[in-house]
Amino acid sequence: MTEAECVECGGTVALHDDLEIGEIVDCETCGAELEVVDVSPPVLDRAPELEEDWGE
Amino acid sequence: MTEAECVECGGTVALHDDLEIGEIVDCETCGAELEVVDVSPPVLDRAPELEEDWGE
Amino acid sequence: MSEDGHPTRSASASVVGASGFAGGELCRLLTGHPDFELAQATSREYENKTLGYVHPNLRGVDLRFSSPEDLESVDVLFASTPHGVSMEHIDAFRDAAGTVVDLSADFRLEEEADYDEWYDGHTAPEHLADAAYALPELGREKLEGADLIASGGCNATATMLALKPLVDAGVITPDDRVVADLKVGSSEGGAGGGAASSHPERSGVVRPYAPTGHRHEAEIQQELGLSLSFTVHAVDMTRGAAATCHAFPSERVTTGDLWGAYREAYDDEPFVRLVAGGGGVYRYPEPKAVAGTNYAEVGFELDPENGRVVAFSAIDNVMKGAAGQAVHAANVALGLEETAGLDFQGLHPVGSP
Amino acid sequence: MSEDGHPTRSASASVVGASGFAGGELCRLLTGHPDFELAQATSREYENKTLGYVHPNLRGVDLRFSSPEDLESVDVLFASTPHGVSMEHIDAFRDAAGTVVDLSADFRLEEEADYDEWYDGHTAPEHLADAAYALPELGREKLEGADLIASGGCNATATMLALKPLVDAGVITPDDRVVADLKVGSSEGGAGGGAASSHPERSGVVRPYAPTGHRHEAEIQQELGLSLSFTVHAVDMTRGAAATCHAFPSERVTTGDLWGAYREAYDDEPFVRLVAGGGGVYRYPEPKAVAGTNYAEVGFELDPENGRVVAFSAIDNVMKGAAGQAVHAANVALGLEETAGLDFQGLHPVGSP
Amino acid sequence: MSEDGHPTRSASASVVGASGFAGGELCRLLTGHPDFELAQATSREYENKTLGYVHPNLRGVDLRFSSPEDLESVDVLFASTPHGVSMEHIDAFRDAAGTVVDLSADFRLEEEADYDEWYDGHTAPEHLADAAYALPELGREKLEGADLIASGGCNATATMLALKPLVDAGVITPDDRVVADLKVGSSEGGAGGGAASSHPERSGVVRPYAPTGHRHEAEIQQELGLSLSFTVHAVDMTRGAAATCHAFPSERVTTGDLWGAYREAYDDEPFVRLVAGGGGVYRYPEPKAVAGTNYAEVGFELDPENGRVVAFSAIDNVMKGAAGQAVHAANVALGLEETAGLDFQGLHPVGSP
Amino acid sequence: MSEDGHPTRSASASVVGASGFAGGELCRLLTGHPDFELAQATSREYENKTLGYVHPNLRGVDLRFSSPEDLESVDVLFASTPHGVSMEHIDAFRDAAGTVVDLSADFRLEEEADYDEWYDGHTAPEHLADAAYALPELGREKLEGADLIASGGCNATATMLALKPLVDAGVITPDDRVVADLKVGSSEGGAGGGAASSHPERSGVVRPYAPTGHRHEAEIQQELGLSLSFTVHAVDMTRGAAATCHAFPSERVTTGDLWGAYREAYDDEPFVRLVAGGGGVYRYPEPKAVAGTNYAEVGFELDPENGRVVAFSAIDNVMKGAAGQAVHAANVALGLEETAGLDFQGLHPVGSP
Ligand SMILES: NC(=O)c1ccc[n+]([C@@H]2O[C@H](COP(=O)([O-])OP(=O)(O)OC[C@H]3O[C@@H](n4cnc5c(N)ncnc54)[C@H](OP(=O)(O)O)[C@@H]3O)[C@@H](O)[C@H]2O)c1
Ligand SMILES: NC(=O)c1ccc[n+]([C@@H]2O[C@H](COP(=O)([O-])OP(=O)(O)OC[C@H]3O[C@@H](n4cnc5c(N)ncnc54)[C@H](OP(=O)(O)O)[C@@H]3O)[C@@H](O)[C@H]2O)c1
Ligand SMILES: NC(=O)c1ccc[n+]([C@@H]2O[C@H](COP(=O)([O-])OP(=O)(O)OC[C@H]3O[C@@H](n4cnc5c(N)ncnc54)[C@H](OP(=O)(O)O)[C@@H]3O)[C@@H](O)[C@H]2O)c1
Ligand SMILES: NC(=O)c1ccc[n+]([C@@H]2O[C@H](COP(=O)([O-])OP(=O)(O)OC[C@H]3O[C@@H](n4cnc5c(N)ncnc54)[C@H](OP(=O)(O)O)[C@@H]3O)[C@@H](O)[C@H]2O)c1
Ligand SMILES: [Zn+2]
Ligand SMILES: [Zn+2]
Repeated sequence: MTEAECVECGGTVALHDDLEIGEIVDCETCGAELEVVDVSPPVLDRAPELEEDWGE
Repeated sequence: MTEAECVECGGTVALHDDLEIGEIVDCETCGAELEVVDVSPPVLDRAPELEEDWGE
Repeated sequence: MSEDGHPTRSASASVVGASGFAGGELCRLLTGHPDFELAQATSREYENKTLGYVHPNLRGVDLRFSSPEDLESVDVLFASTPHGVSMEHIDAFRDAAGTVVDLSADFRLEEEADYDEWYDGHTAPEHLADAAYALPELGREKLEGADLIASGGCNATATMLALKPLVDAGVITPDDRVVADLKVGSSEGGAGGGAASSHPERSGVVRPYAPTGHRHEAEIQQELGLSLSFTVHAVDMTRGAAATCHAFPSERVTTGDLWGAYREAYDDEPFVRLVAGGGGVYRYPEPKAVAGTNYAEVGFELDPENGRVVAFSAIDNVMKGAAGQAVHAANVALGLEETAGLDFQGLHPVGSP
Repeated sequence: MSEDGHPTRSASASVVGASGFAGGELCRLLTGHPDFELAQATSREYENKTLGYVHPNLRGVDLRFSSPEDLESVDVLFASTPHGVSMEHIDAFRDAAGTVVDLSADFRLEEEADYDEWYDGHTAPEHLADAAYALPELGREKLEGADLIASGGCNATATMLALKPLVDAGVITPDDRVVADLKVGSSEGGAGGGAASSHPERSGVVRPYAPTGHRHEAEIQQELGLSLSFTVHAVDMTRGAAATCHAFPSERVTTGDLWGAYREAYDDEPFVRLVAGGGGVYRYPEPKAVAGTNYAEVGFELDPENGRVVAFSAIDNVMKGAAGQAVHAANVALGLEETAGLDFQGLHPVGSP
Repeated sequence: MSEDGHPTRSASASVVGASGFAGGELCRLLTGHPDFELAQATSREYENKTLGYVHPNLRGVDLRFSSPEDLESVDVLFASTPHGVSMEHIDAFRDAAGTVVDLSADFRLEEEADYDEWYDGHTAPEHLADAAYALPELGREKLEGADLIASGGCNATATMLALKPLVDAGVITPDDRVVADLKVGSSEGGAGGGAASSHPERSGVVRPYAPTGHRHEAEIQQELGLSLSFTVHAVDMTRGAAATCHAFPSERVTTGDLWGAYREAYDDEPFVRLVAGGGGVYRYPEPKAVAGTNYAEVGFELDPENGRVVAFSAIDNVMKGAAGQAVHAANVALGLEETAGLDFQGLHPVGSP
Repeated sequence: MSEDGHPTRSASASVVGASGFAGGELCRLLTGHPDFELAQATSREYENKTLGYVHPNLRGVDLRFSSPEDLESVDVLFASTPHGVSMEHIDAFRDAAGTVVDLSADFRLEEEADYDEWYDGHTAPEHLADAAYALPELGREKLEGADLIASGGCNATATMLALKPLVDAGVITPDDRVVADLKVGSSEGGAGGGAASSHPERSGVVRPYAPTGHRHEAEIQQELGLSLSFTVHAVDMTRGAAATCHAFPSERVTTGDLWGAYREAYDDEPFVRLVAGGGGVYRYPEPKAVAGTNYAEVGFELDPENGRVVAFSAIDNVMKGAAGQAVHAANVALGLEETAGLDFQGLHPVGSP
């Protein structure tokens, strides 16, 4: 189990072992969707947001 | 703490000590409102129902 | 087993279908259970996301969804997948766990032929004989030590709890005509949803959604021996199933007889509350009084004018009707305290849970 | 009567009990009615306040509540007061108006003896013979020119609309066992309220509030000749009454027979919509589809396995079950266009009206 | 034009996007409108099905959905399609009808640049200059005889109705800080739905769905000149949008000033009801009091301690916020009676419409 | 204190006002608490009835309501009576118990003068200096060993939890203008009810019930030093209070700054969950996600265009806003495990609890 820092909130994100570049994980603290941009060591970036339209 | 039998469901109703005739208690089992008609030994009877109109 | 009734080590558990409604509830119960440890929770759609991403009440749980393809070896595997999935994967499930508790209809019926009649057949009928029906109020013997458990249907559960005392006491017999009129919440439809279950269309309804021919008739027939006239209505709540059963006994009964029958059936049951008359606001079973809990409220009223007994029951379909019943049965199967992990008493006041 | 079907002058109307739910609805209908003019609206509690003070939808109406002691002379007096009030004041009402339409149960039953059995007796039984039952679908003849009209009970109305075609077609006979299981909204309780009807206690319920022995059985017995097993549940909506009737005809029927019966009964009825199966989200009667309207949705389903016919109906209890039915009957009594003032079609989408 | 204010012949109308929520409401309004005749209602998904298949309140309407590809020639075409569709088909729409009323955002903003900033650009910017903003309370002149009308956004409509009197009276100026906190119903999301709008997930929420950056800010900026801090919450209703605007005027104002401003703005408006204080249950604007109607309730309260004016408004988003506003504007454009077809007053009591 | 953190004997507790909403919740929590034993529950109206008569979720509790006149000696007395009752009986309460936890406003404010300004004065001001404000997130020191504890107001609690991190981090200062717009459920009104809180009138509302001048402003001023513009709306839920706070910091802040402030404030708090953005359905605080629990969800969003921070929080008013906060504070005061008896995690899915 490795870890990385969330770019959104600074929290620690626990990562599973067979991590792949491009994978999306959510931060346990802030829920941000994060993209794995590097694996050794793991680096996370804010994932491109799917602007979900909730209405009107 | 004394007990009496509920006339509605046959369950046991726990009664407090300073019981008075005319007091209303509810049965723990069936919820029936019971009137204390005698105190030594305690005897319970179905309390006259206040027909609550729930509508129309 | 330690002194205080708890086993010396926790049993490990997996939930397959953990992103669904029943699956999320299993995760809640198992993470709060004194004798279980949640090892795995599967979801194909939400793989690698935290449980809290889907179930906001589980934000505090430090676990991510994994793929149902990678099952770890555990003591108990709970499957809460749609009908048909468990029968397909039952061998893998039983390989992974000594005890499998399935919440779908896949192992509820004893006869393969019944799957042909009521469902679309069965692909693993050889397991049917191993399965024990989960509802403990119908009998605990088969559950003790069972390694395949079939959790009952929510509407069947509600209906059977209302009627079983009348059957046991001989007040109604298989030939008697019984109408079961159910009112159920939107979570019965699962997390999937569809046009009819969008908020604007589903709010405020009294909608006959299974006017006749509901599949749960099959398991009621099997378990109680009764052939019912079943009608299910969607009403405006999320959790809850309420059964109103109209029975016409051939022999005259009194309220005392009925109390006798219901107390005989349920006085020792830890999860049944009898509610039949009395005063105040809550006089008969109501689903909101048991929302979030594993309790069933059961009650009745006599209609002497029409020679009718009206039997009521109310449960939370996701709990007593699914995840709670499953955990209850697992407790019995593993010899744990029956009520372990199921102690939530419900809320008052509460709106429309 | 002018060419376009409207009378040359508007009829004047009073509403006694105008601060109540049915009374407010009468005011809404009459102020929007092409052939009526609302002359008076009574309330003891809100005397001198504007109608909009109580009924926010009537803020635009330029009228204040007056005392029920001071009744003006009008063409039609509508009384929407609790049971017992109209029988006490019926002489004053009939003095004040040529036509009296009463929305309570006070003049629904023909026999004084029935009031002894089902209510607390009657203090003006001499008027009973004059009264015509308002529901036009049961027959219009007695209503034409009637000067005392008794508007039906909301639950009785829903139930009778579901069953009448089956009775007329001989599918069910007085000896057949019929269960009527109703689900109703909180406005049935009137504006008064009480502990059980506060928002926290009343929200989200499926609450058996009249498990047996509901008084509306009396008028159903009178009008349809059927003795029903009646059970009423409070569910979470404000307006609406839905009846699910489970009948077991002694003779075998087909879906075609049922369509024949229902079309025969209702094809010419302006306020009945048949809804029985079909596709989409709305396949059977639903109260929210008729909320605010004078329409009834009526439908059915055949359950051949159980020899059962399930008959459904859904109405707005304040409209078809009260104020709408009353205005409809008044239209018939006065020879107006039947549908005048009752043209609102209802809303979609709509939540829980 | 005949004597009674009605034109001698009805105008013909089409609704494109008639299976949607706003489209269904347009069909309801137009079929009940004295001066319109509904010629066509399009849906791709429900082509050839009756309107009643989708909209149960329109079961009585004898019309089937047709394809949006086959547009007949009509007097007025109403388009209630998602953002982006009208700009793509605007030439076809204007070919088919002398007057086009569009309910989407496609023609609300005057400047092409605004579409780049707030939306995804514009593909038919040459029509922007022709378009008149529909909300009559903002000015009727441009609407009279207009042949392209852009119906306002529902949340923008609610907010502007609350604030316009303050702007007009100079109580607030463009530099003043104004917070608009909205609470809206699920029908704003349209018939499409999605995971967040299923009944179990959407019931009972107070959910910040557009915490910042709502697109309606753009049209408010354009129409009122105010730059707002906008936050929208989903709450548990189907119809309704309620705006609470917190403004901090730089100059001290009195309640009398505020009454002056609001009466000045709205005393002659047929569809605005001022509700500000007073007694009884309904003291400030509430969406359920206007559900199903084209009315807006508007009101305010002064908070002298904090130098704050709280301005409220409540509308039905599908009516005043969409279909009602569109018909109102069409009435003005065609020189019809402004209130024609929009006379429904709303219901009381009513639950959660 | 035994090894596992639990005291060797349970503390005894009384609840005065146990038939009310907060009182019923106290009874639920205390009967399920590992370190408390419920000795007494008072009600004048329901004396001698079982707790289950009023609170259906407590049918299993073997205790009857007793008179508040006969207070037994206990370790902790919880008073959940309307404002004014505790100040009148405070001497009797403190005689009966070493620790008194009051849920009303009677001991929340430190200064007698504040009671003159915001309430109707105080009759026992000599106790004010003894009282510790219960909300542990505002500081635990004063609570440890406290013998008079004043549980916070529900709306104040929600608001302060949203804003405290901003105050602590200096993002907002006393001079900054802050708008707090609240949406609350019907249980805030208590079990008493009234015309406006009947189900038909209270359902489906977005009703400004305290547009300005809410009394909770006083305790927020005292605890946070902020003077807020406060507006409270009733919305359609039974449990829940959601605060949306609009703040305009004078200095520019980033999302990172905000995360820093909120994590600093709450990372070690057992009952605060940070929810600010992310994906899925539940992205910001929602009351239904915490219904029945002692948790607060807290979050925020930055609005750089308007120089605004929107801070959100959501609690269950009966729990974190009343009974849960009170038990939490009592746990701290008695040196128990802070989270004891407060482990319910909440439900998903859940409708409108
Ligand atoms: N809801 C109730 O009230 C209730 C009551 C009694 C019994 N049940 C039974 O419990 C089961 C679950 O019901 P529910 O309401 O929780 O349904 P649900 O919300 O739709 O959840 C179904 C779950 O199964 C997973 N799943 C679907 N297809 C799968 C497949 N082929 N392989 C692996 N996982 C799959 C889904 O997740 P992914 O797609 O992310 O993998 C999801 O987590 C059903 O059999 C239902 O009949 C439900
Ligand atoms: N609600 C329904 O769904 C429904 C359906 C069918 C039939 N009904 C029948 O319609 C009638 C009214 O029902 P509701 O629901 O509208 O009740 P409600 O809301 O309680 O209104 C009753 C009205 O009667 C007035 N009133 C009460 N006692 C009176 C008296 N002694 N003299 C004069 N006025 C009196 C009250 O106003 P003041 O106290 O201000 O004078 C109030 O306006 C009842 O008979 C009911 O059975 C109701
Ligand atoms: N709902 C509101 O409260 C509200 C308020 C103000 C403004 N509006 C605006 O009104 C418009 C409609 O909103 P709504 O809520 O009614 O949405 P909706 O329920 O989703 O309906 C959209 C309609 O457009 C049709 N449609 C979609 N794409 C189309 C295409 N490419 N060509 C032709 N028809 C198409 C759909 O039917 P088929 O797929 O069957 O063709 C459907 O009938 C939107 O622009 C919305 O912003 C809505
Ligand atoms: N509800 C909330 O969300 C909430 C949140 C925070 C704080 N609070 C505070 O908690 C307190 C209780 O609120 P609630 O909502 O639970 O109110 P409630 O439901 O009205 O309950 C009040 C209780 O107090 C009892 N009571 C009333 N007057 C009394 C008296 N003179 N002497 C003894 N007992 C009396 C009542 O029972 P009997 O009449 O049967 O004796 C009842 O049990 C209030 O101070 C409220 O401000 C409530
Ligand atoms: Zn993060
Ligand atoms: Zn009993």
